Amino acid sequence: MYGLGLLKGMYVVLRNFVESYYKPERLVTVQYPEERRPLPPRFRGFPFLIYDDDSGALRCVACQLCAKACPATCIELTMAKGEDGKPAKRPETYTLDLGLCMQCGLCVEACPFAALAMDHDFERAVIDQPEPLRLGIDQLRRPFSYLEQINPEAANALAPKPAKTAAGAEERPAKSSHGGREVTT
Amino acid sequence: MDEHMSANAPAHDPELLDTDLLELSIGPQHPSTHGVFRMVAKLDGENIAALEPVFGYLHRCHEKIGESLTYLQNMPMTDRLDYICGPANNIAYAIAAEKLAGIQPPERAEYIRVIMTELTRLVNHLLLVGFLTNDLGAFFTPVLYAFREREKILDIFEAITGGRMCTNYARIGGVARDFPEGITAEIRTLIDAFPRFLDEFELLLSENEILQNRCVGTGVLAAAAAVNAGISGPVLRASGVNYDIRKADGYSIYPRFDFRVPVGQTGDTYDRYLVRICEMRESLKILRQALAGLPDGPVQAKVPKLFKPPRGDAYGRIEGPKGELGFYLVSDGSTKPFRYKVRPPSLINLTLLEEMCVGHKIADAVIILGSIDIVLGEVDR
Amino acid sequence: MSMDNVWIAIKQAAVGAARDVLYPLLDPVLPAWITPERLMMFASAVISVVSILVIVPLVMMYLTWAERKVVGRMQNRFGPNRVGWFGLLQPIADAVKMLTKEDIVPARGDRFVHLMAPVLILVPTLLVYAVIPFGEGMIAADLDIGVLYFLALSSVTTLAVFMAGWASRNKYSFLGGMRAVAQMVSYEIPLVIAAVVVVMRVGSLSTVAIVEAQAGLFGWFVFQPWGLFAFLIFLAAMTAEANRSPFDLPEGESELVAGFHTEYSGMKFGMFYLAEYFSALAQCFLAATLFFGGWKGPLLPGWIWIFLKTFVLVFVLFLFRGTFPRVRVDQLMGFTWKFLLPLALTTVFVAGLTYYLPPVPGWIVGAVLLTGTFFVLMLPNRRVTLVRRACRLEN
Amino acid sequence: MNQWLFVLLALVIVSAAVLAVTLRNLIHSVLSLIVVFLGTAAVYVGLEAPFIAAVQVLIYVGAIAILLLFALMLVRAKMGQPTPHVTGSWWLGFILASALFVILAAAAFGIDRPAPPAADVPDVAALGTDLLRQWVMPFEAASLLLTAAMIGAIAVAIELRRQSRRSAP
Repeated sequence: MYGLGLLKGMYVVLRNFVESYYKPERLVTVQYPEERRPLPPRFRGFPFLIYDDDSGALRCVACQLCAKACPATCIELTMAKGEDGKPAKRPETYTLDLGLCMQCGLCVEACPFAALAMDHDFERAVIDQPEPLRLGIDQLRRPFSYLEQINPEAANALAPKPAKTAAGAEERPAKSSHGGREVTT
Repeated sequence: MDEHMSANAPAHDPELLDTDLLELSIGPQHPSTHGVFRMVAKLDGENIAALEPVFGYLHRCHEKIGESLTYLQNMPMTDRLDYICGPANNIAYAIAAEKLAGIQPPERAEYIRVIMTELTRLVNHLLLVGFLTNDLGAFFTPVLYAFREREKILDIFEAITGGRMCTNYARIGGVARDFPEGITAEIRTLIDAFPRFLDEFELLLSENEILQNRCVGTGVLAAAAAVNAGISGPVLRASGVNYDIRKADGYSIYPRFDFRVPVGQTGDTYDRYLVRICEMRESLKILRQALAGLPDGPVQAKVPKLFKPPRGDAYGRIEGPKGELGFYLVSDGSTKPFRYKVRPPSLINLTLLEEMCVGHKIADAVIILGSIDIVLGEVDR
Repeated sequence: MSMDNVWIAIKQAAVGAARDVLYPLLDPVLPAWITPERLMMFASAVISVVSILVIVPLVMMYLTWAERKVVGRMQNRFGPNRVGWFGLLQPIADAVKMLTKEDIVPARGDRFVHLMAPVLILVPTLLVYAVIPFGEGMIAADLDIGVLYFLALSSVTTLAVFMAGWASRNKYSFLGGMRAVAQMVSYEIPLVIAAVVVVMRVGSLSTVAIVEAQAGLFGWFVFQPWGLFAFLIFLAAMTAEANRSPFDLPEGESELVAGFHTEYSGMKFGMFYLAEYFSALAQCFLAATLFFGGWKGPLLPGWIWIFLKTFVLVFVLFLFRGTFPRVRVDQLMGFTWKFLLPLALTTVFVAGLTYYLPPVPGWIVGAVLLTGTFFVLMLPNRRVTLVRRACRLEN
Repeated sequence: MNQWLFVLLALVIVSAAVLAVTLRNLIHSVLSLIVVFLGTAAVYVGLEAPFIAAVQVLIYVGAIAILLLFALMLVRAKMGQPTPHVTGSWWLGFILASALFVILAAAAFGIDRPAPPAADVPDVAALGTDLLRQWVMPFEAASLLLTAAMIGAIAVAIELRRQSRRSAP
């Protein structure tokens, strides 16, 4: 009949109108600044450098693997010089260009020393941009406890390395396949 | 005297009364061209006499960049092709690379890939049907109902892969990470609730007289013309051709699932709408079976870190939500592909836009374009 | 002094005050020909006009707010709730935005006609409220050609839409303007005939007489068969006349960007926006007066009844906007010339016929005749046999 | 209706009429013609004949003005650009117009009898009954004429459409 389909349409919209007042699953809008949806642990913000809570030392050994793995070449880092002139296994400068980074997470997968993880802060909008978009070491470093809080599953995968003992390598969870890319995050 | 109104022109001289064609350029900034896409239409009154699609505004040298990145670094780039179906692009690229190197992903990874592709199909069809009715003029109501469901699926994607649309989830030889705990339960609740939503959606739209008046008989695409133009996907099936790559190739583990392929009768816009609604129901069937049969085990085959496929080329394709999405990779033995070509379904489905639109009105051209379902990221690459 | 004519009492008090207080005060200044009677008449006219010009824009402003809230809820979202409590200050925010936006006139456009179009569209839609009876005796000008006055003025807006479309010298607005004129001209006829049906039964064009003729609850004309069909035709023609969905062709966003008011910005665009809502509200008022018995209704005072009825009709307009896709131009024309017009003519015939039959059989005969024509008329229009196409599933 | 109101309205109407004739932009001349129609409607209101005023607005401004605009659309005249000011045979037109003016002026001033007292203005109902009782024959003749005209228009349109359909691919 000619008008029936239109009436059905109106019935559906009316039902939605009425139900949106008492059925929670109809009204799904989250009032963003006041209410917030909990971010899933695997959410990929920008990467950050992990440092052990107690020793405060960065886990990064400046091996440049993450810089090579990044499709958008947004990571630059230089190795620090020790007191006796020999290269020390610490980054002296580590800059991440936020303008280029597309938050794909390949750097985290490429890092064998589990020194990188994906952050959860996405509210980077500022009215005036004092700090340039290139983050240095001090803006990138986060404690390991922060990682456990935002992404527990990745945290236990990147278990903190015990002191440099011979058995150091074994404490890490046995890799499922030798040399294969360890699924870390 | 005005030179047109020459005194001796006979009263009914047709030349005198025919109007010249009004050339109207629809786009690139236009609310209903689904991205930066331009249609130069020559109008005779309201009817379209000629229509020339103009695109290329979103060209980003995707394939040239692909030649300077390693196979793994290309993976996040494929998200940006058809930015609505992120996972499907990743998986298609992974399949092509595996065919090149002859790698067989483990069982669990195959099941996860099927689940992710079918969820992407739901996301894409929801978005399409919503925006098709929005082009028809239904002021955002169907779009917002469809988006309410789509958000649930995107939340699942975010929990699994970390990104809602740019997922970067597949890897050569499997998938990047295993499912987090509890996600299969979430997917199951989504699948159980989905048919009720689809019934309500069909109740709102399928028998709507105005929608039928507007869609039935507009933009008819004959089966022969579609096959000749290489059109694939729901647009082809709506014209009555029963060709679905999941059935034709039987790639990955699709032969294990029993599902049916909806095929339209006349190939007009209403058929394309109906085929997509039925495809959503079929995807639900596949998802239910895939979830039931999800085995345990590793999610990634052994692939060397410096992935160097042997010399040679390979063409891998999947039945993407928009049609046959194919990747052609030529390897010269190095870690970077020598040639990286994408076969985008949107671009090829766009070739017959003029034949479908000529003779109709502008309002029809807009919904015909909407029913073909193009995404400019994929068309321009 | 029941709640019913509280406003009339206030007005009489004000007019009395004008005579007793104002006249002796201004006597030395006033010229000779202004006698107290003339001053009173002038004062009562001013009060009526000012009350309409205050209440109607206020109702209109919160109509826009209500529309966004209601259509929002229909789409499972909140609607404006940021500006003020529950978004109540949203209309004010919109008004300020409209006022502060830059007012652009297209370079090669026709500056004068571009300026005159919004004026010509707003003035008639406001003048129209003089004829609407807001309550018992609460009518600005009880003309004995009330309905005709309403229809005459609402036909002037068609001209303004054309001027807007042409003066912007932009292909989209020109097409939108032409579509709007064709639509409004062809939908005016069923609108007039639907009003004529009621006028014919009442025997007078005056809106007050029409409301008086709808005594009692079942006295409303909408309970008569011809009244119901006349109302449905009036509703369809009203949505088309106000360019609202599903006939919002002139500003078909998906094709013509914004139709005839593409090139308008700032307060001129605001005027078009106001005019659209004013005319929709006015036509809902008229529909309430013609078919739902104006201020007649049990218990509540009259003027509350008419506002209630109008807001129910306005809610129906919101529902139309939330549900229906847009009709194409030729279907729009086909619908009015092949369906609405013949149906309207048969309704006039049936209304005339049942005038001479006693009430009950008249009602039955009317109902049978009209539903019969409704189905018969639908046959040629069902070019699309109702498609129950489910696509066949193959493996 | 007091004098000075009528004089004001007359001035408005005459000036609008002159503008309608002399304006070079066709659209502007149609708009000033509309001002003439509205002016006459105002005069009717002044003469306490609201029905005629409403009908004047409904018919002239609501329909005939739009008809004129449509006609302008169909004719291939360039609406935007100014058209030539005066056509070749303007003097013929001028003579006829002034002759008509003289006759009318003579007739108007010739009457020395005072204007007949304003008859009681028939209200709308009386107007309706007169139209369909005393003057039913002219009413039917007019409606017959209108239907004939409409059928003629449709015939022309169909014939043209068949032609354009045959010529177009």
